[in-house]
Amino acid sequence: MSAALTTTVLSGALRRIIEKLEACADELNSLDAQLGDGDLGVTLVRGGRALAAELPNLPEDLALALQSCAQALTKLSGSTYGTLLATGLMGAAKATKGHTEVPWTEVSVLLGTALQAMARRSGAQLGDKTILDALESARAATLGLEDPAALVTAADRAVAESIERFRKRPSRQGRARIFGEMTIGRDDPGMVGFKRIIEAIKQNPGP
Amino acid sequence: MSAALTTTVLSGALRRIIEKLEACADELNSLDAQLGDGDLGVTLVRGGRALAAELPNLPEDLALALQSCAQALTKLSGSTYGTLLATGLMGAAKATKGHTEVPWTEVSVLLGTALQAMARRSGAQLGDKTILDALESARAATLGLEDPAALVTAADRAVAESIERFRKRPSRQGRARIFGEMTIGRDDPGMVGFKRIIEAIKQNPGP
Amino acid sequence: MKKILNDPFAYVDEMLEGLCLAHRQYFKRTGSEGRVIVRADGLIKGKVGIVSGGGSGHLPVFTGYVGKGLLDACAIGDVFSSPAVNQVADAIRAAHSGVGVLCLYGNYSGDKMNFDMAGEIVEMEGIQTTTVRVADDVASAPLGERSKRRGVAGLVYAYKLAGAKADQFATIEQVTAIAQKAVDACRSVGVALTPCTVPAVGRPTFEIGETEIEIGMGIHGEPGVSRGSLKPADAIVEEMLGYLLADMPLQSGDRVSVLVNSLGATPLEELYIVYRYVARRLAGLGVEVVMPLVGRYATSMEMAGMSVTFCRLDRELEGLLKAPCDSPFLRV
Amino acid sequence: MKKILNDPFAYVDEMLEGLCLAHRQYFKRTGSEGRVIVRADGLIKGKVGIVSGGGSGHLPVFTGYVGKGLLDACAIGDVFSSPAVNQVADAIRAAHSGVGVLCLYGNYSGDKMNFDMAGEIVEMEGIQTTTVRVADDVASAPLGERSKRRGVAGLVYAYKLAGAKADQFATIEQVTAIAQKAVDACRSVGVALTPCTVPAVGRPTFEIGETEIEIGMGIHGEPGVSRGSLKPADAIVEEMLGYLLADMPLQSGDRVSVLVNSLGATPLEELYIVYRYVARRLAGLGVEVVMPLVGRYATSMEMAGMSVTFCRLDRELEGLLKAPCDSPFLRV
Ligand SMILES: Nc1ncnc2c1ncn2[C@@H]1O[C@H](COP(=O)(O)OP(=O)(O)O)[C@@H](O)[C@H]1O
Ligand SMILES: Nc1ncnc2c1ncn2[C@@H]1O[C@H](COP(=O)(O)OP(=O)(O)O)[C@@H](O)[C@H]1O
Ligand SMILES: [Mg+2]
Ligand SMILES: [Mg+2]
Ligand SMILES: [Mg+2]
Ligand SMILES: [Mg+2]
Repeated sequence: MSAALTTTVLSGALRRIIEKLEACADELNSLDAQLGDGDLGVTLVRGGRALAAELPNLPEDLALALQSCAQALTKLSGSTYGTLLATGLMGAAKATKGHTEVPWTEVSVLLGTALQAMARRSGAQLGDKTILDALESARAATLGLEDPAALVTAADRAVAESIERFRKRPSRQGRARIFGEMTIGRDDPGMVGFKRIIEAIKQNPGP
Repeated sequence: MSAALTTTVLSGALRRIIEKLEACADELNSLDAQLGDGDLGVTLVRGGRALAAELPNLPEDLALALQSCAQALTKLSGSTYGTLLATGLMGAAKATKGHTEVPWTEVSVLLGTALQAMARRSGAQLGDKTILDALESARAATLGLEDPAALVTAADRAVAESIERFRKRPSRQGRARIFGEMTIGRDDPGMVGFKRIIEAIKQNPGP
Repeated sequence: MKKILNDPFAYVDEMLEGLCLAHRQYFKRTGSEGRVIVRADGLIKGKVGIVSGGGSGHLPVFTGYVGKGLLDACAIGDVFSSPAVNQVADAIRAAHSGVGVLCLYGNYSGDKMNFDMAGEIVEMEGIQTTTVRVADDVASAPLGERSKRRGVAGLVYAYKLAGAKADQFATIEQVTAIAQKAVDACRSVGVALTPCTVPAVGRPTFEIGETEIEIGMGIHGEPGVSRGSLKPADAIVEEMLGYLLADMPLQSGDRVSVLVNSLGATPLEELYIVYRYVARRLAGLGVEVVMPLVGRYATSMEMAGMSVTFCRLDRELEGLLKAPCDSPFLRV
Repeated sequence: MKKILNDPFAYVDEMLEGLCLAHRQYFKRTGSEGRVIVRADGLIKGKVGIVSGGGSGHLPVFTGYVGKGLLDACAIGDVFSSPAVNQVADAIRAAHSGVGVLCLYGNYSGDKMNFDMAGEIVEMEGIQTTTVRVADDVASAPLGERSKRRGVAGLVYAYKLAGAKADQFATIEQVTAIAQKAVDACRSVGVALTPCTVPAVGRPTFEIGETEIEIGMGIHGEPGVSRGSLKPADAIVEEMLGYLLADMPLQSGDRVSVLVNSLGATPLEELYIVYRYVARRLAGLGVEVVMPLVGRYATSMEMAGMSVTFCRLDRELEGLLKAPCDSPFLRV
């Protein structure tokens, strides 16, 4: 495994994520159907395909690579999740400007940067039971970790715990919010989607 | 009983018909609901009330009296039955122009005149299973009769037979036509309505 | 019956009250029972009057087309029920500026009787009337019995074309001839997906399965030409076009106006999907579409379904179609 | 799902194809995915551009109001779903004649995110944008949190008033200020009787009993302020007026425009019954109604229900409301 996050590592991870998302589409659609409009799986599959088209041409400059990925997602029909991911990638791109790699120890900070951009864009707060909460738990769990495998394992475990914790709480953002108390006991589809993304990297490491 | 049909006789008969129609409204509504739009009872009650308002002022000239009745019915919202009755009354009015009475023996001819006007107006033919067929059977049965009581009895019996006969046949006019073969076995509401009108005169004779 | 209304028997009168309040500059209520709508801007001396009428529940048909270059007056019946003879007579009187009145309405037996009777009444008052009945629904009788066909959305073209002719101060014979020519040029066919409910009746006008549709069903629920299961829009429209084109073949170079009309509940989105297919098919035949209309022009309250109308144009009709008119529901 | 459509996933694109074929003189399709509609008559040099956008399924909102004196471009999303960032950016570019673009859209979080992001993208290209979000639905948040309210039929007034201001070649600051003033002057409340079905989903957006209604329900089925049983029209409207007047009290001498809007299936007849009551009540308060609108202006496909919007006018807004505009669905 690479000594730092580079465009090559990113490409490899994306390839696995894209594959995984195709496999999880139905699950995520039905989760979203219970608390939303049932399109999260479709959204992520379409997002994956848009990214796949970019992969062969990703620039070595990591910032530019992240920006290409963000831009690919902005072409998708307007799902909240797609825009949030694009926003996070764009935030990360700005933070890595001019760098061709990011040390593993800095990945947590990068997640925090993405999180901040996404929170600013969406107006959502931590605790609202959205992808932001999953991201925050991953950020906190990976703080300072040096080993990429440990990093992914920690993120995966933290996100799982976070999903568990938020299951008992109501959704406060997006379409799920309108279901109010009915959302208690159900998992936020966006958090589960984020878990699947991490699993894709974890289950099949390498570039 | 009067020696001929006069405005006084007409008034008395109408009074009894109006009363009877109020009593039969539900029956006629439900018959019409099966093969039409369910408003025949309402139509006849409204028609009755419009006629009742005219009764005190009916001119002695029988033709003018019949015309007043016809005009009262044209004020009703557009039910087919109301327009047909108005047309028949108008036809009868024209035929009695200048007369203050019509001998009982001529009543059958008057029915024929009304029938012709109604057939011309509606484009319906005998055999289509409408009020026209009831009227025709009454006309035929009363041909040449001198005694008003016998006349009404004959008409009543003939209309009953006609309803029976047409029950086995399909409706070929009006809203009922669209039900096609489904109308076989059911009575035409307009024929039944005409029967009730005759019954009102028969059950409670006199002016 | 999930409707926003008060007393079902006040439905029509309350509706007319609101209609006239909302469109003061267009409509004025008159007639002995308030069941006649006339143009608010008054009669035009020397112009042939055009009167229509029919049952309520079909807005914008019939009343909605009272306006400049269209109708002068309209008699309104209860829901799906003819206007009373007296009201028709009042409408004719209100539209008469001295040069006669064309009675232009849908071919339904109740309406025919009441218009005929009203015509006889006003004739005695010295008002000359002519009659043209719109009979555009190809599903309601075979071509050989065209005069038995029902009038549906083709009414809109008849109003528009006759109205434009009358606006040219044509004679009553000329206006009547154009109205008849318009009727002869129109063909419609509809498809129903769900019934509607007449307020005073309270139950649906007909029954139809969850996945059934009926092609050719009438606007009051009269039976159509084929009941089948719901299929893709393009297949439905192709079947409908089949009926229309068999009845009035179109050739390369022909010019037609097309009306894709919702029966009520069917949304604009679906109408545009339908229009897209119709436009492609006509383009394929080399037929030029002139002034297409897509929307709710002749409805059955909340019935789901739609109809397609072709109006074949020669130079005269096309000129009249493009002439100005002004009503709340049709403006050129 | 009883709908006339082909592939549910082609619904929006087929609809747009038909829309542009039917209204060639008004609409042109553009944008990298064909999800942007611009005025067919081209940009007006020196005029501030006005762009809107949002999910499909609400025709005539949003796209239908592209036209003279209204919108210059519109980005279209899937049914009930935001347009993509790229499409919004394309719409802004298409509406930019050099003096900036106002983004005027409904207050939904997905739309906000995508418009904000698109604004950042075009800013890098040197296009100045401003933003006004329409937030007129009084049932969606209390008065104290007005900025959280959803945008519903008030969009129509915002488009009309800002569009008229832009037509006067006002600056972007002036046009933006009028748009905000329009939003501040509008209050809406709706009532839903039945749900609708998103084609790609295939089941109704919500459930509601056979005799139940929900006052304040959102156009995508968001919960309202009171669910109760169906009652007479006047009682429903009285409750709705209660919410509107509590939020924006009206006094004798005030002038308002009123929009009685069908959510789709509810027919014109019922809207006029509703308008009749609204007009009477406002007359009773001494409030003058200016240019009332009754019809389908902001829908949720085949949802049954309706909404009432008040737009309180001062002299400036009334002048702008009466200024000419021209689109297939709104013409003054
Ligand atoms: N306003 C918001 N702020 C942050 N996250 C949100 C917001 N709305 C939705 N999400 C996240 O997005 C997920 C749903 O994504 P998606 O299906 O794309 O939304 P939609 O179909 O409603 O546009 C939710 O599960 C949640 O995690
Ligand atoms: N075209 C017609 N010609 C002759 N009689 C008719 C015709 N249509 C209907 N009827 C008669 O009228 C009766 C129905 O009357 P009514 O309920 O007033 O009709 P509608 O409600 O359809 O206007 C029928 O039972 C039939 O006897
Ligand atoms: Mg979703
Ligand atoms: Mg979505
Ligand atoms: Mg009847
Ligand atoms: Mg009737």
